[in-house]
Amino acid sequence: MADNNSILSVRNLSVGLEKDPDARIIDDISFDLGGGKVLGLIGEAGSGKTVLARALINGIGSPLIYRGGDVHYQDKNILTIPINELTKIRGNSIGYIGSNPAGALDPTVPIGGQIVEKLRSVNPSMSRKQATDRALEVLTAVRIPSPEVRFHEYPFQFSGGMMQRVMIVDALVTNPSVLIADNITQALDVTVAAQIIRLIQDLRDQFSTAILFISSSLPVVETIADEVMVLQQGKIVEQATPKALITKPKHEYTKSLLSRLPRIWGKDIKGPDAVETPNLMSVEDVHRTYYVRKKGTFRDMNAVQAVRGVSLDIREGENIGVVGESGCGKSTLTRLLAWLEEPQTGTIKFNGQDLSALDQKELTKLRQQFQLLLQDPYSSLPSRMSVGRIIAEPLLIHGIAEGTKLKERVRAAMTEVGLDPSLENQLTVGLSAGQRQRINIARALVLEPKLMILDETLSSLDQVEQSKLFELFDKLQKTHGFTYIFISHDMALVRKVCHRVAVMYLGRIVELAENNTLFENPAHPYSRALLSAVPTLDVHPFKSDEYLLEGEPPSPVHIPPGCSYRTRCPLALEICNRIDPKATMLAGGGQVSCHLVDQDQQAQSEQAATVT
Amino acid sequence: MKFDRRTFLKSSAMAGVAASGAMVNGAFFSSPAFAQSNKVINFLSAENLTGNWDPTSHTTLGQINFESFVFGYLTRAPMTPDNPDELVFELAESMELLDEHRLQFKLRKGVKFHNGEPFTAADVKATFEYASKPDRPAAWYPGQVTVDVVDDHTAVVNTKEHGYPASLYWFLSAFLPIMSKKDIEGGALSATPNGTGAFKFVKQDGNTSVLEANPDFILGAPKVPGINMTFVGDATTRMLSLLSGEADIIERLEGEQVETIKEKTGFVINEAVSVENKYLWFRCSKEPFNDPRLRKAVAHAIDRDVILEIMGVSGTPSNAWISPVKFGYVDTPNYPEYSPEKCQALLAEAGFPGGQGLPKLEYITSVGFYPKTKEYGEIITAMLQEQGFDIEYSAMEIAAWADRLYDRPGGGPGHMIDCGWATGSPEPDLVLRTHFHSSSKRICGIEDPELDSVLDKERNATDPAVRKKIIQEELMPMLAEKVPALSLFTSVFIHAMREDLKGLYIYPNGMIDASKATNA
Amino acid sequence: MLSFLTRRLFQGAIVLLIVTFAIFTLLRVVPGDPARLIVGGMAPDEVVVQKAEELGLNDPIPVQFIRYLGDLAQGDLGNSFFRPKSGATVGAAAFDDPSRDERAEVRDLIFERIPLTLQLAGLAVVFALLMSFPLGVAAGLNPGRWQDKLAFFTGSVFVSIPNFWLGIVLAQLFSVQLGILPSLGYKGFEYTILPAFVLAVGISPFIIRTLSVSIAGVMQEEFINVAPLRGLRRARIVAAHAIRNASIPLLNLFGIQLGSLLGVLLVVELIFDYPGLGRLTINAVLQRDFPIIQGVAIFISAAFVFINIIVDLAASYIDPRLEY
Amino acid sequence: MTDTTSTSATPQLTPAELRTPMQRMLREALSRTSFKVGFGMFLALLFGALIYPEISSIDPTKMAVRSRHIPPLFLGEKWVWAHPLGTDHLGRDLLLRCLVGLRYSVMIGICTVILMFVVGCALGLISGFKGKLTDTIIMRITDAQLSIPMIILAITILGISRPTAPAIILVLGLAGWPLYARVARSAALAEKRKEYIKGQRVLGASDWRIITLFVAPAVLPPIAFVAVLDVAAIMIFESILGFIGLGIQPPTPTFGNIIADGRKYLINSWWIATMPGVFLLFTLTSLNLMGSAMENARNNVLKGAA
Repeated sequence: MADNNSILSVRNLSVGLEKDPDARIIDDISFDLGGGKVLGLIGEAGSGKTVLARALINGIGSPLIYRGGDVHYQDKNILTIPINELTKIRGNSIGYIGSNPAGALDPTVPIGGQIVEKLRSVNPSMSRKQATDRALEVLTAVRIPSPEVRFHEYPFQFSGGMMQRVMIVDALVTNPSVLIADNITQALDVTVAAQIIRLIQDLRDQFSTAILFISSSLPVVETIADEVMVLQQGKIVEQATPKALITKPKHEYTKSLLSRLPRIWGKDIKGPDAVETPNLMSVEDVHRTYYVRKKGTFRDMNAVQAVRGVSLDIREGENIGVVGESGCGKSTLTRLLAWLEEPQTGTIKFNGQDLSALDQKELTKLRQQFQLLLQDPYSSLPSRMSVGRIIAEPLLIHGIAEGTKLKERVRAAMTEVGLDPSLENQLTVGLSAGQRQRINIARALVLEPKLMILDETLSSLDQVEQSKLFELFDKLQKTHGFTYIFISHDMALVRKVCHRVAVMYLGRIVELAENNTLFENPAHPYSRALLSAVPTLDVHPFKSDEYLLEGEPPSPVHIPPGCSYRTRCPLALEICNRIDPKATMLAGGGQVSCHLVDQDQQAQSEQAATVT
Repeated sequence: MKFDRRTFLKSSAMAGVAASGAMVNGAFFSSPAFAQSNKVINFLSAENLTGNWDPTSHTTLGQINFESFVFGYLTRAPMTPDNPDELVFELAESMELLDEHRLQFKLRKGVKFHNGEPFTAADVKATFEYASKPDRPAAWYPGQVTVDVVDDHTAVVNTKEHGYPASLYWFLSAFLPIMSKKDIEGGALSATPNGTGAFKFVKQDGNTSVLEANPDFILGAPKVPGINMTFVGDATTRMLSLLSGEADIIERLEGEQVETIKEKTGFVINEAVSVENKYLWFRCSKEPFNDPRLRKAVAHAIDRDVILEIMGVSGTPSNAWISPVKFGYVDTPNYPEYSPEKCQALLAEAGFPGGQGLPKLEYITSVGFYPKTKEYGEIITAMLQEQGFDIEYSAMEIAAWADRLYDRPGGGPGHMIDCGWATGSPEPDLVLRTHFHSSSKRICGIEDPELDSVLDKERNATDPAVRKKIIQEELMPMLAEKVPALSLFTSVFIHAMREDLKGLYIYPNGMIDASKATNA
Repeated sequence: MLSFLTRRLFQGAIVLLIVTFAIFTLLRVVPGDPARLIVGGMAPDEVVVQKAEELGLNDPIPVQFIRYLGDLAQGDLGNSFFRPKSGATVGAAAFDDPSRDERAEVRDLIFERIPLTLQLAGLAVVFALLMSFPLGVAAGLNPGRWQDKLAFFTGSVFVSIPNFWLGIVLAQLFSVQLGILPSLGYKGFEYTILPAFVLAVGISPFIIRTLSVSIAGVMQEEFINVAPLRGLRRARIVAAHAIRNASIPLLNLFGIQLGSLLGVLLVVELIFDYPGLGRLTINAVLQRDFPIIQGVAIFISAAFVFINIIVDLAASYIDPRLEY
Repeated sequence: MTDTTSTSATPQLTPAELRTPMQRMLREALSRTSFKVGFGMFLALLFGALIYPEISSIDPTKMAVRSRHIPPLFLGEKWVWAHPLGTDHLGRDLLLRCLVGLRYSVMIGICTVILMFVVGCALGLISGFKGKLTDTIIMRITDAQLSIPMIILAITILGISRPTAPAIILVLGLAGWPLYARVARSAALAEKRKEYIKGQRVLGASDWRIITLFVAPAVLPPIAFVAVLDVAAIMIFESILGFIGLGIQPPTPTFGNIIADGRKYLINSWWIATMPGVFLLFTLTSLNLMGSAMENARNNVLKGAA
């Protein structure tokens, strides 16, 4: 019955709900995992990926319940063997890595101690010394810098990426023959995720383990899996090699999945061209540093330089994008632009007026001109107010209208953003994410602002809802002449909407360019690294192994001298160690701050000089 | 002139009392006792000490009981109901009234103080002359007195220059602790108690006064090794300590506690009508009780039968300002009886019809020391409120109450304060003169020339029959009119002790003679 | 760790200063004339005025407070009204009686009684932990099932029992009626057992409730759900991780609940006539002995500030994230 | 191109989800049996405390010395219908005194909790929301206040002046508000981090408007919800004060002083001290049952399990 060289075979596995006998979270799934093979599994949110992952190793409890099927590892059925035998297999010959690294270990115990604890729990005969050496050995294998030191550090002292590496150590330390990776890149930034994928590929040969690689994004699985299964509502609808799946998808669901994938490079993919209009808002050399008490000291502080000299001009009616990974300072920049916080140095001018020079009354008046739309639809609206009242709130604050006039403006705004006016006195509790974001838009719209700052406003919506809101933004831009600032980590969205794009790294804009220039011919090495890690099926113009070096962005407290990207830049020159490159203007309105680009330009100008 | 029954009769001082005849109770000393392994007696006292060991510096009953163990007295007054006037000799061997102003004491030989000093007539002289000074707080002496030392063992109390009969010292001698001359002159009285009694003071350990048997006590070394006299302010704790064996003898029991102990085996109850009356003292030297009509109104408002009902076995009725056991007791005819009409009439007469216009009156009592005080305090408050008095009743812990008890210039704290007065001798002046004479006014602070004149008249009467008549027919009726204080009832002292604690004698004022006690 | 300690001690010192000032002012502001209280009820008015002048009670409160701090620095908490050196309770001496001058130092009275009170409180905590730890943990591990209901019921009943009533009944039953456990006064360790039990009944409801809530909470954590998948056995998970993480809220709460523990302690010492700090305080209250009340209040507040620091230290030792 | 209707139809919502969290907490609490039991007991007691003393002719403080020490119904021989729970050592009816005592106790409990809630939450919200200087000052005061144990504060103040009900409420409230301040502050801090506060700020709302319109309604109901447990805690504390003589002074009966007086007669008339003890136990159990049920409900709703 078991395939001869399959190490894990699953037959008719079904999982349901205790309360509801005929509900099926996992519905009659069968597959085989070949020894040393990587089997991919993709499925959208809610398709039962995690439940399947945990069901395979008898790890599910109430309210879920097994409704049939069995899982054979070598000759034992994992679902029925007694507990002491199960503990010999689970965590020993079958490793498991979860999707939330930050919460995977006990926050009050150093990580080394917990790995040793697991090792000696799985095979008690191992001495503490042996377990520690083994752990250190695998820690080095996953390329965690200075493992001896980090062995004694606590989980909260690790970044997301580093913590996931620790969990990989935790899974591989027992040299398992099967590894279940449950959506391990979901919580990570694109560059860090790409490094983890590359790490898994290297380790695979070294540890010769069979891997069930589960993920919600096909491009991630496509790079690593020998074969891919597609999961829809607890059923496997298709199984094929990645190439076959992409080129000749059979099942309807797989086709719709492929169509909804983000596209950046492709023959008919083009970004909008830049507009030449006067400046609406200009940001000049803005700095913002937070002072946080250093752990365990009395008075000295850590200076977290969140924004280190950002200059940006925003043109009227333009969509400008600000992209960058987490920790690059874009949310701080958002707060500065919305004037929720004031920069220590540098100025922000709106319509020529310097915001820091205004008194409270003038500032509140001017606030009507620029509005901020928030990211999370559920927590950005007060929970105990009717829709109408929420939209009326800004009018009440600024005392623009009352009574019937107020009602009319609210209704007009609701209609304009596509909300059924009958929702006016209903609570927000029952509305969908899309409807909630429309309330946010309406709430800003009533003040007739000129500038809208969108802080990851669309990233929490599904593709269908997102495209509808694009149309709405587009329509509003045409009718009201709005200017948008898109702050996002989703490159596909920025590619589709923004005229110009600014790339941020460690509190600074390293490159500002027009849409097509940035996506097709980015000047700054970091832009190229970022684009190389974007999970898309399109052909990447820049390969990640060329541009994406190991390691994580340095902490904003200890910023290395010279260019802040040099520690991860494959093209770093000697000069980069010493001098922090200034932003140089490029032809076509872009700007880049990188010595390499400066030198190329000098060479070109010299060449041009010699030619003339 | 040796003292014997016949000579005693001849002496004019005690003619009225002589009928029952005082005689030496021989049996009192010779009760057979055989040496056994006796334990230290744990006695739980209900009242605190004053912190100053000088017997003349206070009038606190708790410390007087302590002094009865440590100090020696010329005579002792057992005041047994069938023979209240009997005196028993301790430091004195005989007592003779030489003339109206001279009373001669023959002293026992070979007596030593606890610090080894020999006891002589000089000590008696120093004690009497020091303790009778007017500045001494314990105003037990009828007046100043001089003592002539005839020889080492004969002392004559001489009251010639002070104008009152020496016969007053006949009974007083049972209540005046004798101190050593050296201590008095050396000012060492306050530091440590040094007497000739059956028990020596060892140390004060928290609330426990540790006493040791005095091997060379003149009347025979005590059988028990010592006494731990501990002050425990809470009546329930005293009761529980006895029942659980932590204590051998406790005092001041209430009715319910007596019933409980009677049901249990292994305990003995000792009940005796005491020399103590419980009084409601008015602060007569300040508003509003400087007006006798208001005092009388309060007296009429209180139904003393209800209070006696509450007291149960711990109280007996009495209609005078001294206990029936005392010399000169009489059921005063015009003793203010319970009549709300008279009370309202007096209130109206005094200008406060129905109690309107009267200030808020503070009535202070102690709790935990005298039996049922808080209980009848609440009842008196209710009765007075019924008649329109606005009473703020506060029952205070003993030490706090004791610190607010006595009068002070401008009137003592509060307006009415409850207190009992027990003195270890039939001598009535230990109560009447101490409280109602303007020279002492201990608690109520009354200064009334009429009262003073009757008191002096009574004190200076040489013939006891005449003295009794003055007390009964002039003094008591006047007190009934002026009501500086209202005597509620006479206390019945109830002690409870373990069965195996025998040979103990409890005096009617609470003092205990444990020199013959055995405690298996 | 050291700088954390110094910072907390510094904060503690400030808090203590505020507390001392609060109590000091309270005693002077609340109705009732301090000078009269000092010389006692029987002293004539002019003695009161003279005493007030002598002690500088008419000066402005801050001036008095600075002077009081001076004394406090040398550990002088003033003298009791009613207790001579021997520690006995005395009263009724004449107002100008020389014996009134050498009253006992409040400092000595307090320090003499601390060992006994600590012994009582320590034993009570041990009893409370024995009673409530298994109950709380079982309830936390099985939310909604009979263990949870049992813990909930026991907690509700224990917290509702008026401890002073329970004290009287038990004192009556055990030491008097049955005579097995002596409980009145203190003549040996066995006298602490019964009062400690009554005290424990007062403390355990908080421990049961906090423990069950925090353990139930911790069991929902991600690292607890993932642990079995990583190969850890259930017993190990509960002991080494669940209880360890759940103990932090318990520690923090202990700092706060200690206040109400003190209330129960005072009453228990009164009922069992247990000669500890509580008995001293209660007597001081009944006798209106203000120097002792003031001295005890400041001493206990200082102890609480210190205990809270220790609790925070222990909490940050267990969970380093707390070290701020 | 006007996109009129919202795209996905509003999913059918069960009525439970439509209510505000406060109503959901109440509904969840009411459904629990322990709440029903507690509430039933409390109603019976309240009825007894408020109505019975009015309708019964006997006055709780009137003494009938002859009829003292009457045992409760069916115990001993001398029991009598007029005094179902017997009489005390001064002949006063125990049932009436307990009920009047209950009335005072509950009144003090509720008033103190209200005082603590108002003062504590106001300061907590302000310090939580304003932050920086005001926060440190208020928090330092709270720390100072918390380090003076409630009993010591009560003793210091009530020990001097004559304790009256308002004085007791003031003292207990003074000692208790820091706990509420801390809870309110941490809740306000959590709420402040929520996005919709940032949204309101951007619209130009002032701090005060945000606190009153948004933070308070979100933070306060859950705290108020749990205050029932504190009423029980204050009641038992008030009876302790009464027991050591610092509660409301006689002749007004309170649990504390009845038990204190009855302690002396525990051996022969045990009911004098026991009846108020039982009453207190009964009231506190009812309050604690209700309180804990509400607390569990609140925890469930806030954790989204409801």
